Amino acid sequence: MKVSWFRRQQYVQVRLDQKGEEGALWVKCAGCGDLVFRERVRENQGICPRCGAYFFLTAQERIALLVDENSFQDVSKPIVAADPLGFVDRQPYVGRLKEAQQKTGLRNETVVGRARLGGHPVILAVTDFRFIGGSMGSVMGEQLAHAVGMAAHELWPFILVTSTGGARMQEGIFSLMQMVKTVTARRELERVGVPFISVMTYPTTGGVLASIASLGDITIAEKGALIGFAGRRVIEQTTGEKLPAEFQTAEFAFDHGMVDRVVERRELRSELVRVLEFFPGGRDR
Amino acid sequence: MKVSWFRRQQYVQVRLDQKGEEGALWVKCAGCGDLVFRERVRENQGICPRCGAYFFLTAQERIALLVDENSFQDVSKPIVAADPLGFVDRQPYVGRLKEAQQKTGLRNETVVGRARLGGHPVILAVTDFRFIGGSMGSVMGEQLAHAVGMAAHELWPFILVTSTGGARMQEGIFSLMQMVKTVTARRELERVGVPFISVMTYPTTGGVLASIASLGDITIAEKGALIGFAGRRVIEQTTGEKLPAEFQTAEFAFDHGMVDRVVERRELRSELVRVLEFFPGGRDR
Amino acid sequence: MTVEDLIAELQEKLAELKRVARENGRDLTPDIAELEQRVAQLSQGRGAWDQVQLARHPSRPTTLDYLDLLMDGFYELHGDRLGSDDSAIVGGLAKFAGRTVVVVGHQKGRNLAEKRARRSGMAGPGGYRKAMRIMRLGERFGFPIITLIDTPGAYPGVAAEEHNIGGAIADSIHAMLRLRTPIVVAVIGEGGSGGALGIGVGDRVLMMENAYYSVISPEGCAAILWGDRSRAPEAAAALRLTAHDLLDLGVIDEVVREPPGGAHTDPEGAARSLGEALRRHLDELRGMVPGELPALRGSKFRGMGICEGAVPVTHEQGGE
Amino acid sequence: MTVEDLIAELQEKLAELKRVARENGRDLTPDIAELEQRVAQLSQGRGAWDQVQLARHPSRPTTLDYLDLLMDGFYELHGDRLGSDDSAIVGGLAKFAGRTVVVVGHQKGRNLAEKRARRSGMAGPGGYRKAMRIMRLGERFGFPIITLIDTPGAYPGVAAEEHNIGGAIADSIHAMLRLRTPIVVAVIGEGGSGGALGIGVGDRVLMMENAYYSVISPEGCAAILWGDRSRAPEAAAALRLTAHDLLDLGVIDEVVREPPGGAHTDPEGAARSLGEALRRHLDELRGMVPGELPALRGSKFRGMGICEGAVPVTHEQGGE
Ligand SMILES: [Zn+2]
Ligand SMILES: [Zn+2]
Repeated sequence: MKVSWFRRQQYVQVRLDQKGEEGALWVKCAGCGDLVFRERVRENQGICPRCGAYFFLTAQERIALLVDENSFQDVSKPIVAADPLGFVDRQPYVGRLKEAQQKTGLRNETVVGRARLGGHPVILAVTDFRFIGGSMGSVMGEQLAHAVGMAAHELWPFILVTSTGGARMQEGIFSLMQMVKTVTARRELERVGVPFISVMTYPTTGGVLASIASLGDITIAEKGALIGFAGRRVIEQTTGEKLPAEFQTAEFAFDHGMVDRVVERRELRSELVRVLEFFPGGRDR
Repeated sequence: MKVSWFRRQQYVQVRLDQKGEEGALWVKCAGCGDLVFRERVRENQGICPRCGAYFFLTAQERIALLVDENSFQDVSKPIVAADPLGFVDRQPYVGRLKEAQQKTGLRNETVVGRARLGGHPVILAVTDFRFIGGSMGSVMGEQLAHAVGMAAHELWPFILVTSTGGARMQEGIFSLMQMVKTVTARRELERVGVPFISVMTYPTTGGVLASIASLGDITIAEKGALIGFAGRRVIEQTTGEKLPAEFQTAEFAFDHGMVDRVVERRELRSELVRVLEFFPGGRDR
Repeated sequence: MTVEDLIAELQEKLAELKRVARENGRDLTPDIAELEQRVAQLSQGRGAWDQVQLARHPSRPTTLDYLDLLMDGFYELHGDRLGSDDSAIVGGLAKFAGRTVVVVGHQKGRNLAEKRARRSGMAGPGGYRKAMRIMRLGERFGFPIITLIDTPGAYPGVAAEEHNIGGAIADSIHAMLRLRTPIVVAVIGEGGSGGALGIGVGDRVLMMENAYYSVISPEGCAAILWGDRSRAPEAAAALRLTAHDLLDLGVIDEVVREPPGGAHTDPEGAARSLGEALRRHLDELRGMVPGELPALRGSKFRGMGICEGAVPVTHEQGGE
Repeated sequence: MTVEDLIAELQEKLAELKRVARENGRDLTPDIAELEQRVAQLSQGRGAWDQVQLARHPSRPTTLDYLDLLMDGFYELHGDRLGSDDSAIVGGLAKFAGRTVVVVGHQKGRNLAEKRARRSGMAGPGGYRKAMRIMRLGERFGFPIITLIDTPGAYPGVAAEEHNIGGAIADSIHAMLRLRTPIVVAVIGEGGSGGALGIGVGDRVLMMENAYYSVISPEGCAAILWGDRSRAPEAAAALRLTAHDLLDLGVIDEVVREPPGGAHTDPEGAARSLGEALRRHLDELRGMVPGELPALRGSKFRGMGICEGAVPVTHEQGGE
C-alpha cells in the first residue's frame, strides 16, 4: 500500500525544503511559522532554534549527525533505478528520476556506508525522502540487501534509518517484491547473530514499515516521526473513522508496542552508541 | 491463580450432581428447572431432554461418549495424591481425597487410556470435575506426562478433555509447577510430530488453561464451556469492572481467537474423528 | 465506465482540441500529445482494466468456493490466540489429492452481510497472525501449504494501525520465509499490495488468468498521480498488473487458465484448472528436501528486482 | 493484623470456650479441637505470614531498584509488537558483571501513580508477550536471561481475558522451555501463582529470603477455603510458601540471604547478596552447551511433583 506524503505538514512539525528554496538563506519553519536562518538550522541538527520543530534531513545530514567524524565511507552499490514498466504518469518515470538525481545530488534514494559510532564499526543505510519520497523500488531493495550482506560478512551491526513513503508505485510489482527481498536479507543477520537496529524517522510508512523496518532487533523512533501502514486519507475514506489526535505518531507507535523507544534527534547518536555497547563482536574489536 | 468453582450455576446451563443425589431417580435440571429422569439424561449424553442444557459428565461418561465401543483401555498410572504440605483446611487434605475417591470411585481426577475414535488409535486423557474440582496437583501432572509419553511413543494423537477449576490449592507450589511439567510433556509431542487436540469443557480455567490446555494443535470448546483464567468474582473485586454477558463462555473464547471451534456435545465425537482423519500415522495404520 | 467508453471520450476530446488548434491557430501540441499518449496507453493496456474488473466480479469464486470445489473436506480453524478471529482470512486443514494440506486464504464473502463481516477480504493484523499460526501448524506436521490471495489490500483502519498491521505483515513474510514445508501461492482474484503479499511468499506463485497483483490499487495510484480516481484504467495499464504481465516480468511462475468469460462463468472449470496447477506444483515440491526449502524460497525472492548500472539482478527460479 | 494478634485473639476465644464448656457442662470438644489446631498451625507457621508482609513491604526494592543497583546500565525495551506495551513488566538489555544479559521482571511501581500505571506488577497478556519477545532477542545473541519475579498475580481483568491471558502465560512457559540460552530466575518479592510462573521457568530458580511463591494468594486461599479473607495468615502457613519451605520442598535451588530486617532496610545489601547469587549461577551455566539447556531445563520441571503409590517422582536438578 502506498502512502501519500503530500499532507505531512498537517500532523507533524517537519517541513520539506521546497523546490526552488534550495538556495534560500532563510526558511520558514512549519512549527512556529517564523523565518529562520537556514544555516542556523543546519548547525542545529535540522532543529528549529526557535521552537524545536524538526526539519527534514537529507541522507548526508542524517549521516553526519550520527557517525564519528570522518568515519563514513560510502559503499553504496553503483546502481540506479531502471524503468521496467515504462511507467508514465505526469511525466515519464525516467524523467522523474533524473529530476530527483539533480535535486538531491544522489544517484538514488538509499545511501549505504561503513561507519563508526562511538568507535563501534557499523554498516549504516539511510534513505533520503527528497528522492521520490524515499520510496522503495528495486534499487532500495538491492542496496539494503547489499548493506545487510556486508554487515553479515563483517559481523558488524546494521543500522537502517528510514524516511520513506513506502513502496515506489512507478516500479509496480517489483517494488512490492522488495518487501520480501529485504526480509530475506534481514534473515541473513539472524543466521550470523548480527544485530539490526531499525531507526524510524519521519515518515516510515507503507511497504517499508510492513517489511524490514518492522523487524529490528531494537527499534527506535525519532520523536516527530510518522509511523503507520495506511495513509490517513485512505483510512478516513475507507472506514469513515475519525482519527485520534496522536494517530501514527512516534508516541502512538510506542503506546501500541511497535517501537522500543522514542528518542529526540539530539539524543539519537548517543542512544545508538549506548545500544551498540551491548553487542560484542565486530571484526575490529 | 485458583478459580472458585462454587458459582458455576450462575453462568452456564450445567449442573453438578449434588452429594446425596447420587442415587436419586430424578434430577432437577438447572436449565429448565424441571425434574427429569436421571436415566433419560444419561442415555441422552448428559443433555436435558427437555431444554438441551448440559449436565456434568463423569470421566467415564465422557469417555463412553467419545470412543469406539469397547475400545477404551484404562492405562492410568496407579498413583494417588500425596499430601506433601500436610494441608488442613476445613478438613485434612487426606480426608478430602478419600471422600472424593469414595464419591467418584476414581483413584484420582485424571483418567488416561488407549482408545479408538472412528478406528483411529489415540491416547485419551479426561479429568473428572467431581474429584476436587478436577483440579491439577502432582497426580494430574504426572498422569498427563505419562499419557503424552505414551502418545509420543506410539505416535498416536493425544486428546485431552479438561473439566477443571485450575491448580489444586492443597498441594501448594507443587500444583503450580505442574503447569510447567505439562508443558514440557507437550513439547515431546512436537518433537515427534504427534498432534495434540485440546478439548475444553465446562469449566477449563486457571492453571490448566494457562498451561497445557491452551497449547493444543487444535483446540475445541464444548458448547456451554466456561473458559477463563481468572474467576469472575476475583475480576469484579479487583477491578470493579462489569462483566459482559457472554464473558468467559465458549463463544467468548471463540470470538477472541482462543479456540478453533465451538462444538455441541452431540457432535464432539464426530468432530474429533473428522480432525483425526487429517493426521496420518499411528503405528496401527 | 469501460475502457472503451473512456477511449471514446478521450478521442472526442482529442478531436475537439485539434479542431480548436486548427481553427484558432493556437499551439496545443503538448495537450494533444498528452491526450494521444493516454489513448495509446489505454488501448495498449485495455486488457488490464478489463481484467481488474473480472478479478473483482461479484460472482467470482472466492477462497471458500474453491475449497468446496477442490478439497475433500475443509476443516476450518479459527483465531490468532491473541484476542481475535479475523474472518477476512480463513484457514484450516484440508484433504487435497488424497493428502492433508493446510490452506490459508483471504475470504471476501459471498453475500452482502458476509462481505461486511469479512470486510471484503481486507484483513487486519489478527488475520495475518491467524494465518501465521495455522501455517506453523502445517509446518509442524509437514503438511504442504496452499495460500489463496484475494484482497483489495490490508484493512486500512484505526484498530488495524493500533495493533501494528505493518508489523503483522512483516512478521508474516518473515514467518513464511522460514517455513520448512512447501508453499504454493495462488492469486485467485485481487492481489492488493501488502495485504496480498502478507500470505504471498511461496516456493511457487501462480495467478489465475483474470487475477491482478499490484503494489497499489489502480484507483489509489490514479488518485496519487493525477488526483483523480476515475483515471484508474490508465493506472491499471501503467502498473502492468495482469497475470500475463507478471509472468513476463518474471515475478510469478505460472498463469492458470480460466474458462472463457472468466472464472465466474464456470466456477467448476476454474477450480479444475486451479486444482491441476496446484497439484502439479505440489508434486514437484514434494520431492525436495524440506530443510532446503527456506533457502531456495529466499533466493527466489532475493533475486527479484531490476536495476541499472550494475550487474543485472535477474529472477532466479527457486525450487527448480 | 499480625500473626501474634491473631494468635492472641484465638487463644482468648479458646479460653472462653473452655470456660463455657466447664461451667455449663457442654461438650465443646470439636470446636475446642479446631481452635487449638488453628493456633498450633499459626504458631508453627507464623514466619510465613510475616514473610508475606515483608515480601509486600511498600519500601521493598523492586525490579528497577535492583537493576539500578546491580547493573552497569539498563537499556529498557518496550512493546509486544502486537498492540501494547504493558508496564507491569519491564525488560531490556543490561551489563552485568561485565557482560550483556537480558533482564525481564515484574515492576510494581515505586510511588502511587506508578503503582497504578503498572497495576502493582499485575501483568496482562501484553506483558507476557513483551517478555517473550525480549527473551527471544536475548536468545538470538546468546545473552543469558535473568528474570525477576514480583507480582501478586496476573491481572484479573476483562481486557486480560479478552486477549487470552491464559494462553499468553502458557505460551510464555512454552517459550522459556525452548530458549537455548541460560535462564536464572529470582523471586524478589511476591511470587503470585501463574502470573509469577509466566516468567519463572529457569535453569535455576532462586528466592530472596523474605519472598514468597505460591499457587494462590493467602487471601484468595482463605476466601475459598473458609470464605474469610482475614484468615490469610493461616492460609499462608498452610501453603508452605516461604523461601525456606520451597527450598525444603525441592522446588527452588537457593535462598538468597537478605539483610537483617529485610531487603527494604538495606537495599544495597540485598542487591549485593542477589548479585552474588546471580553471578555464581550464571557462571556455572556459562560452561554448559547452549543446545542442551532446554532439555535439562525441561527435565528439571518434569521431575517436580510428589505422588503416592507409584515410583516416587523426585526433583531432578537440571543443569548440574
Ligand atoms: Zn520553529
Ligand atoms: Zn432442562
